[in-house]
Amino acid sequence: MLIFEQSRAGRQASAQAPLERADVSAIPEQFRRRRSAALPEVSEMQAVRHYTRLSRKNFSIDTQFYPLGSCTMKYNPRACNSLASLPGLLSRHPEAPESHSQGFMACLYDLQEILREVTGMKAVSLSPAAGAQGEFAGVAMIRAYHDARGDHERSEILVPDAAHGTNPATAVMCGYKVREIPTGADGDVDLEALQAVVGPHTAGIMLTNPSTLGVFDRKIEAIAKTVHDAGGLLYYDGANLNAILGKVRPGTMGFDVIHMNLHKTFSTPHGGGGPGAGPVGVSERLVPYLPVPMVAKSGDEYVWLTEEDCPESIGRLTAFAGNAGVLLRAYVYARMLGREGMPRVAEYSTLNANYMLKRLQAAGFDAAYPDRRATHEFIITLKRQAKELGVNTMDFAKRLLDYGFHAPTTYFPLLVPECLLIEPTETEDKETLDGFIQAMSDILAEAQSDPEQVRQAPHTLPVKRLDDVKAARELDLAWTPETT
Amino acid sequence: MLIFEQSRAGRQASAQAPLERADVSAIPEQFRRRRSAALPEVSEMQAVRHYTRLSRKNFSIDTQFYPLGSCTMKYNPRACNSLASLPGLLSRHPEAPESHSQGFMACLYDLQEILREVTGMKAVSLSPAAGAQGEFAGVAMIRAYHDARGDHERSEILVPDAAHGTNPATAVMCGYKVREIPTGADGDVDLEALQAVVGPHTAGIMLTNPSTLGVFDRKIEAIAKTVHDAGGLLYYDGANLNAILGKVRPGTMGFDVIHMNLHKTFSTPHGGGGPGAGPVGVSERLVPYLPVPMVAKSGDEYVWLTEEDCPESIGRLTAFAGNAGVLLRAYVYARMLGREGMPRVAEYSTLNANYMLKRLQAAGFDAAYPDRRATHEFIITLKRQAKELGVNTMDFAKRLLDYGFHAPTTYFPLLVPECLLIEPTETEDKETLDGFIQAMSDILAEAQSDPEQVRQAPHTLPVKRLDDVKAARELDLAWTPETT
Amino acid sequence: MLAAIGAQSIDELFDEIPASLRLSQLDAIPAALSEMEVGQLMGRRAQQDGQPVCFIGAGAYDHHIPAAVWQITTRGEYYTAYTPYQAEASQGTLQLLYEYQSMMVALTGMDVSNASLYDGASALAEAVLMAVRANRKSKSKRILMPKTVHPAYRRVVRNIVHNQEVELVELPYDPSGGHTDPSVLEAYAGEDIAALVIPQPNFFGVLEEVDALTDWAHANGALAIGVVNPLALSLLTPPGEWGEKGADICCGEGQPLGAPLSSGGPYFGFLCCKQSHVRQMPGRIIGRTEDLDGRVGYTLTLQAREQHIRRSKATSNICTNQGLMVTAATIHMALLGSEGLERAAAASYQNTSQLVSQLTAIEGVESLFQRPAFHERVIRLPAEAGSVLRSLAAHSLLGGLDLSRDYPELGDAILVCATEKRTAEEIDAYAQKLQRVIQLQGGVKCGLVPKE
Amino acid sequence: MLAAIGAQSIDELFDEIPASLRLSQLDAIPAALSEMEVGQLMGRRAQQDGQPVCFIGAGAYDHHIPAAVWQITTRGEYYTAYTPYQAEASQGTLQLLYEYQSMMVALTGMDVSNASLYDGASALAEAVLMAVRANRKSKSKRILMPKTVHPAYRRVVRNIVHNQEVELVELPYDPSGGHTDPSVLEAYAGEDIAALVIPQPNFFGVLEEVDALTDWAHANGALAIGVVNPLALSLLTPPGEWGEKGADICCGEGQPLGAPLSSGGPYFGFLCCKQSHVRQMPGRIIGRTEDLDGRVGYTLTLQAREQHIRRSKATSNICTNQGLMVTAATIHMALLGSEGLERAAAASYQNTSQLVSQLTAIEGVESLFQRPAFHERVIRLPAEAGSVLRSLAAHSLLGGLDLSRDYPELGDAILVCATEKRTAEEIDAYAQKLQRVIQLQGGVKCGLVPKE
Ligand SMILES: Cc1ncc(COP(=O)(O)O)c(C=O)c1O
Ligand SMILES: Cc1ncc(COP(=O)(O)O)c(C=O)c1O
Repeated sequence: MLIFEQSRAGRQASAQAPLERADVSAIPEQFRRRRSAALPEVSEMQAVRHYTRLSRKNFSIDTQFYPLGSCTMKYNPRACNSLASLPGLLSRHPEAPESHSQGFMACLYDLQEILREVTGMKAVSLSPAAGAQGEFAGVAMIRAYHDARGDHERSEILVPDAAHGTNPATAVMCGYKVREIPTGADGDVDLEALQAVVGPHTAGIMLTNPSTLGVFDRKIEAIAKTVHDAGGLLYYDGANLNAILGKVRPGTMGFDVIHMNLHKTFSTPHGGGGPGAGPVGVSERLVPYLPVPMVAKSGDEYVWLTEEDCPESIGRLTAFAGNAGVLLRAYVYARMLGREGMPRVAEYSTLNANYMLKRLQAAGFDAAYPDRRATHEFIITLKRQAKELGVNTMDFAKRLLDYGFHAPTTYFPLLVPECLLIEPTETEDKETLDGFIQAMSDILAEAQSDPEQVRQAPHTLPVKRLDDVKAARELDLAWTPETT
Repeated sequence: MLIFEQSRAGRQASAQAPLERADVSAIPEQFRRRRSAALPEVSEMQAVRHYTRLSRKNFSIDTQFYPLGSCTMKYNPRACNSLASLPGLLSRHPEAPESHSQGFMACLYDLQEILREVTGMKAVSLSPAAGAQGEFAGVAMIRAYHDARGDHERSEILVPDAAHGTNPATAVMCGYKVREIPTGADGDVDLEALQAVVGPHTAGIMLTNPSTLGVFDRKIEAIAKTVHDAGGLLYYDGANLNAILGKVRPGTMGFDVIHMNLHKTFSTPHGGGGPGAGPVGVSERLVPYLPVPMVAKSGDEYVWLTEEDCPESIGRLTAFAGNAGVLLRAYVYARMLGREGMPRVAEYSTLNANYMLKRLQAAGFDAAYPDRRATHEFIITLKRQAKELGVNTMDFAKRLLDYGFHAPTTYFPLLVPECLLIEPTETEDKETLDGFIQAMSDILAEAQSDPEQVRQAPHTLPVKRLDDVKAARELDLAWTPETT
Repeated sequence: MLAAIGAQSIDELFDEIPASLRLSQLDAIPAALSEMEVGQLMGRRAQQDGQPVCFIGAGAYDHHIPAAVWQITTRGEYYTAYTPYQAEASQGTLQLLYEYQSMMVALTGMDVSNASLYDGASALAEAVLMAVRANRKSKSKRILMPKTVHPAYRRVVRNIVHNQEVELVELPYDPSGGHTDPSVLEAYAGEDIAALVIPQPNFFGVLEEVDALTDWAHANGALAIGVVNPLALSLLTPPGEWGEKGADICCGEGQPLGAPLSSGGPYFGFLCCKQSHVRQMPGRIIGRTEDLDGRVGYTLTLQAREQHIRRSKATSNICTNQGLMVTAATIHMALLGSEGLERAAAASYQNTSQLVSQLTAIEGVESLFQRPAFHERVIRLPAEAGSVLRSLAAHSLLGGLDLSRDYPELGDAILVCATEKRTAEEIDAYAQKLQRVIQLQGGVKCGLVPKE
Repeated sequence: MLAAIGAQSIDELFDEIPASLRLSQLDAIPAALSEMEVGQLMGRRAQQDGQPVCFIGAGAYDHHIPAAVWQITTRGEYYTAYTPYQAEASQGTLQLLYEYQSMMVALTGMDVSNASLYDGASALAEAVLMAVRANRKSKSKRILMPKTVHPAYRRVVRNIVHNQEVELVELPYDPSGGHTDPSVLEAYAGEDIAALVIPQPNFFGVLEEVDALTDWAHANGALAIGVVNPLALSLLTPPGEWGEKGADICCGEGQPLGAPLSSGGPYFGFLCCKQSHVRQMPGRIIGRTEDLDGRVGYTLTLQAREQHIRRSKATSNICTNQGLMVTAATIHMALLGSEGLERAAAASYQNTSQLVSQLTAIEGVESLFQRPAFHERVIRLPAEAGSVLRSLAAHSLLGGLDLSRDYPELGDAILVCATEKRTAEEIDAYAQKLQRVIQLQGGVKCGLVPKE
């Protein structure tokens, strides 16, 4: 039942607003709304009960294993939430003067430094609001760099076919044409194909390494050389940084710019879709273009760097300093992890992924890249099962829900048919991984003995399988009094 | 699965404790434990996931209608929690000096005053930790009063047969014999029976008014006179204060001492069984005996009243000032309710109860006291149904769970056979009450068409009906490594 | 586990990384702290910044947030879920987002809403790009952008859209009214304009002639994009009812609906539009549908607009939304209802009016722009604004936003705001302190006519 | 709704209350405040008390509580449920309580635990009453109560048990060791004693000779009741292993397991005992059982002990437990495990030792009681204790508990405690401030031998 359907005229959570209604008649009538907005009218208890009950219809990290590949659904330490929510931090106005911001700015500064060190880049700006905005910042910097050099011929961004959809979409938002680079049979970028297209039109390449295929591109040095030699820059999509934290640095691999997804690698909560945070780090030559604001240290004081200080900056991408509260959570996480903890993240996430891969193979599933090490994630393809049993990846995914596991990422990357991209993360224990593997085996058995059971899944959730086609055809995007 | 069963040797939520282990070898070995306590060894995520999932196996006010008679399961405003948890309040040590306690003490003082006004008593002490401890304090004061007067013959406390079990148990803890007073057919105390037993042995009477039968005792003035004339005192069990808040005061009715259940009337959360708070209020003659500590005002300053200040006090009943955090929650609630809100509590809780009573009667259920007004709660008896259909109160209660409603109180008060004591409270809306009434009707229909369905209920909860006899016979009160 | 993998050591699992690239140390990163230690560190830092009384608005407003909002929002089931890719396992988030969309539709008077963007400024950038795509009549990429739009928003829009060759034409404001006089549009009549941006209230708090502006846009083949404060909308005419036909797109900053100030984020941007433009709208959209048994359920829809499917042809590169903030906003709106929002808005309006009248009672302090305003106003000081604000800050009071960077022509002007949370005592204290500070600093500039 | 009832007005529903008793006004109660207003009020009051650095223990300890503990505990499903009368609808609370009981059994080495009582002091009162009932060999109601038991606990025990004619016999402490010398018991050998109370650590922080004391009790037909600090138990011999046969009953204050200081409550009392006494144990008890399908489930059990059923013959009148606090404690213990508890205990021990060594380095400050202690110690000052503590408090530092009321014979003695949360800087600051304060005040008493 929708909250709107519980509404009764005149009902109110009365303590939540001023008890009296101030007079606004001085605002001329022409500007005032004629009818009150038709928001629900409910008591405090109704609202609390409704949204508490609703929450229980969600899977989440706090309740389930959630091996959603590329999304790094790891445990979000609760301290990050409470410490970022200290009253002094929550109540700070974004325009508060530096004199009243030193504590907050110290956190941002420290975080910039930590991210710099862990990525091996020259400088970091924290302000992009999510991975995709970090991508935008990165590619915009690449463009600003070429523009500043008068290098206006560079109109293309190269993107491997395994890339996340945000990569090509970002390139277009920055005014570039996108050229896709195929992947070789081993999962690495097809170096020859790359060499064939790279040239004076190449502004840069956007790479994820480890890639979304769950493998580390072994030819990364050659790729970097190829692109650099052609005058292009290398963009690192840091969504998979979790796999290599403390093991290898994008800066060392030769990247010029990187974005990080703090809601992945630095464990800020995913919040049902966000907020994230997508700081960017750059090599020496891109430093002038970093988005503002940033925090610098001048003597013992922290100072803001804004448009005035950084005239070549690509500027700001949100009104203030990005998702500041997310940055604070990431900072708390980074401090608890510390120098020792970072490599452990890579180690245990990689261990968990490789373990699952081998055990799933043993259980009869096909790895997309059976000859490769898994990184922190890996792909299995259900092509064979789909063909032989008529039970496809979506069916497996939905049936997993009945077993109490969130499904892995399905049908991505696009180039592997009927794929599941599985990312267990470092925070899950072996018993949980074993439980998932068992569930996969059980579903495989069901797919043989009772395929309809799998095809009709899920069976135990608040709703059965939903009709996406109807949703898109008969658009119903908002409740109105007529809906009920 | 128990948390113990998820334990693996060496696993840890590592950030939660000091990262290093301090040396304790200076403590002689004879005092040190030989083996570490066998607590579960789990990661932070395991603990969070386990207890998050476990919570979802509970019914609660935030998720369900919970008409548990006598318990006043009303909505607990969330502000009470956050404001009582302000860092300055949470971190205050109970032995902090008055100079660093004025803010906290102001809240207690104000709350004492509010409770005094609403009960019509002369003075209030907040310290008892729950209703039953408030009862203890009350009866101990009655005893201290008689003792101080050298009136040592008074050895009996009178308790109506409808009383809550804590009443007789309390009287015994205070060294009294208990004498039960029967209830008349109309639900009021049998005045003649009372007159017959009252006398020089009577220390006092413990009354709940409105009683746990869901009626207001109309002869309260006569009862008071009878007991007072015999030299006894009147104790008011304030568990049902919700029904009369701002409508009539126990002080006016002639009571000498009262306890209040702040976790009922003042909406502090029930917490799965507590903590509660059971402040006591007294008439003039019992003031010297009030339990300590209390807060007094001296000029502009708040000061503690302790044993030194109140030499005749029955003393303290907990180490510090009772359930202080609960008192703060009640205080916030009382301030939000205010003068205007208090009578509304009585009005709407009474309206809801009378509405449900009438509608349930119309649906074919028998009221225990059909000729009486319901107060904030009322009793229906399923005696007829039990006899005719072989479906008893417990079966109805369990089946209600399947309908998503917590069951009302069952089989209490003891004198009404097959009873349900139903208390909707003022915070529930009409649609919810209607839903409950509908469920009761549906169950009645089921009891006729498919009684086994009802007798086997619940069917949709995490477990089916539990074997209480086995629990008591084959006691298993703690997990040990052998349990699994 | 290594045995199952067939590896000797964890290190072996990294053997595909060229050895030359491998990292040995992370020296510059401090050693791990326990939760208690990091708690002490953060506690100190949070305390260090004090909690000054805030009279700044300027895009981020200190409103009361009911305690229930974040107690529910931080439940693990909302807090630690992700994008509802598996709809059946995410009905909590999905239904909530559908309710959110419905509430935004009710508030704005538009037909549809997405499930949020990053913030108000980036939402405006997306709205501009969307208008360019959606306006089939226009071949230009020219956007009329009043100078009364929040300066940071204008910068963000520029930074995001200039790579796609969108041209932003700045419209001046009326120096006495502080609004965009519809007559300035005459200069553009007949030109090919993709859209006109209309802030309400504008950056100065001033109310714009939204009806005239909207009608002008439509008469000239341009789309009208409203940039609105959602709390103000509880009292003000919703964009859907502006002028004859209503705005085509509206967006804004959702922060006043339950997001704490939190140094500027996370907030959320909202974006609503007419039904006809829904396919040009970027960001997640939730639709109501049915399951196999015909039961109502909710799911992500129109995904063909998004990068997962559309890749380089997507409406935007945006992938996340600000889901958690929208969760809070939805609960916030449910708790307040329109009555509560109206009361909060009215109290903010009243407090700001009261503040302005007390401040302008001080000699030399004047209120600029006499047009109707909402809960923000520009006042001009008889002393150097920056220095006055610094003195006030030293008394733990944030007196307003210095406008000299973005509007130097206004002289020592500051933008002040008093939400419903500001008490009469705080307002009195501000007036008193301001008087003292001006007296102390006034020696220099007192009597000078503020520079124009 | 009135129509369904058949009443004209709500007022009519109160017509059974004699009119003469009806109340018209509640004048002395202040008018309603909005959530925002009461928030401002509480905010001011909370701030007013400062947050002094705390070196007081004395029954309430400032330990680190993991952030997860209260974020989970305040989930509505725990926070707003009540006593699990309907077991099938309360498996969350019930299983958690069963886990709690199991953890307390692990920690104390006893056989069984109840599901908590109000606090440590009242738990000791219940333990004493329970011992009187349980000790079949003893006909007396005499209890030996060392003076090293927390003074407030001794008062509470007296206040609760004296109505049932239980006699409390006070045992003196050894003036040099600060413990109960087992030899003081010789005076009671052969007498009819129901129980001996044994604190560990005792109120002074000193460790008692628990083995000898327990064995004496058993040799003399008395039960041994341990009063223990549950965090200390992670390092110290559990009561179940004291002496030859272990204590019979043990109880204590659960606060160190996840309850914030919160002005003294809500905390929770725990109570454990040997299997043979379980039917004499008051309070809720949870048992593991099965459902109709043989699935494991949990339920309230042994209810025949309680007032709901037993009424005047119940083991106690207690009805609630401190369920929410136990929820927190269970999560706390699960998060820390024994390793974590041991580390927290050891760090507290170390900090207190460090504190004492720095304080006693100050001239005239001496540490009393040289026996092994846990995380609390008595020191004697060369100046009036109350006045020193007041001076320290003026510097936002709570220096310890003044012992002069309860132990005047110790002179200007204070009880100090430094948990794992006290930093080296805080300890240094205490030592420096104490030195200054003593210098300033020392003029008067300096050089005087403290009164004995
Ligand atoms: C590989 C990859 N790149 C980029 C992104 C975009 O990041 P965000 O969702 O934070 O915008 C994602 C997120 O899912 C991703 O997985
Ligand atoms: C009528 C009545 N009296 C007394 C009590 C005891 O109060 P408490 O549970 O707070 O100890 C109750 C609680 O259920 C009750 O309902």
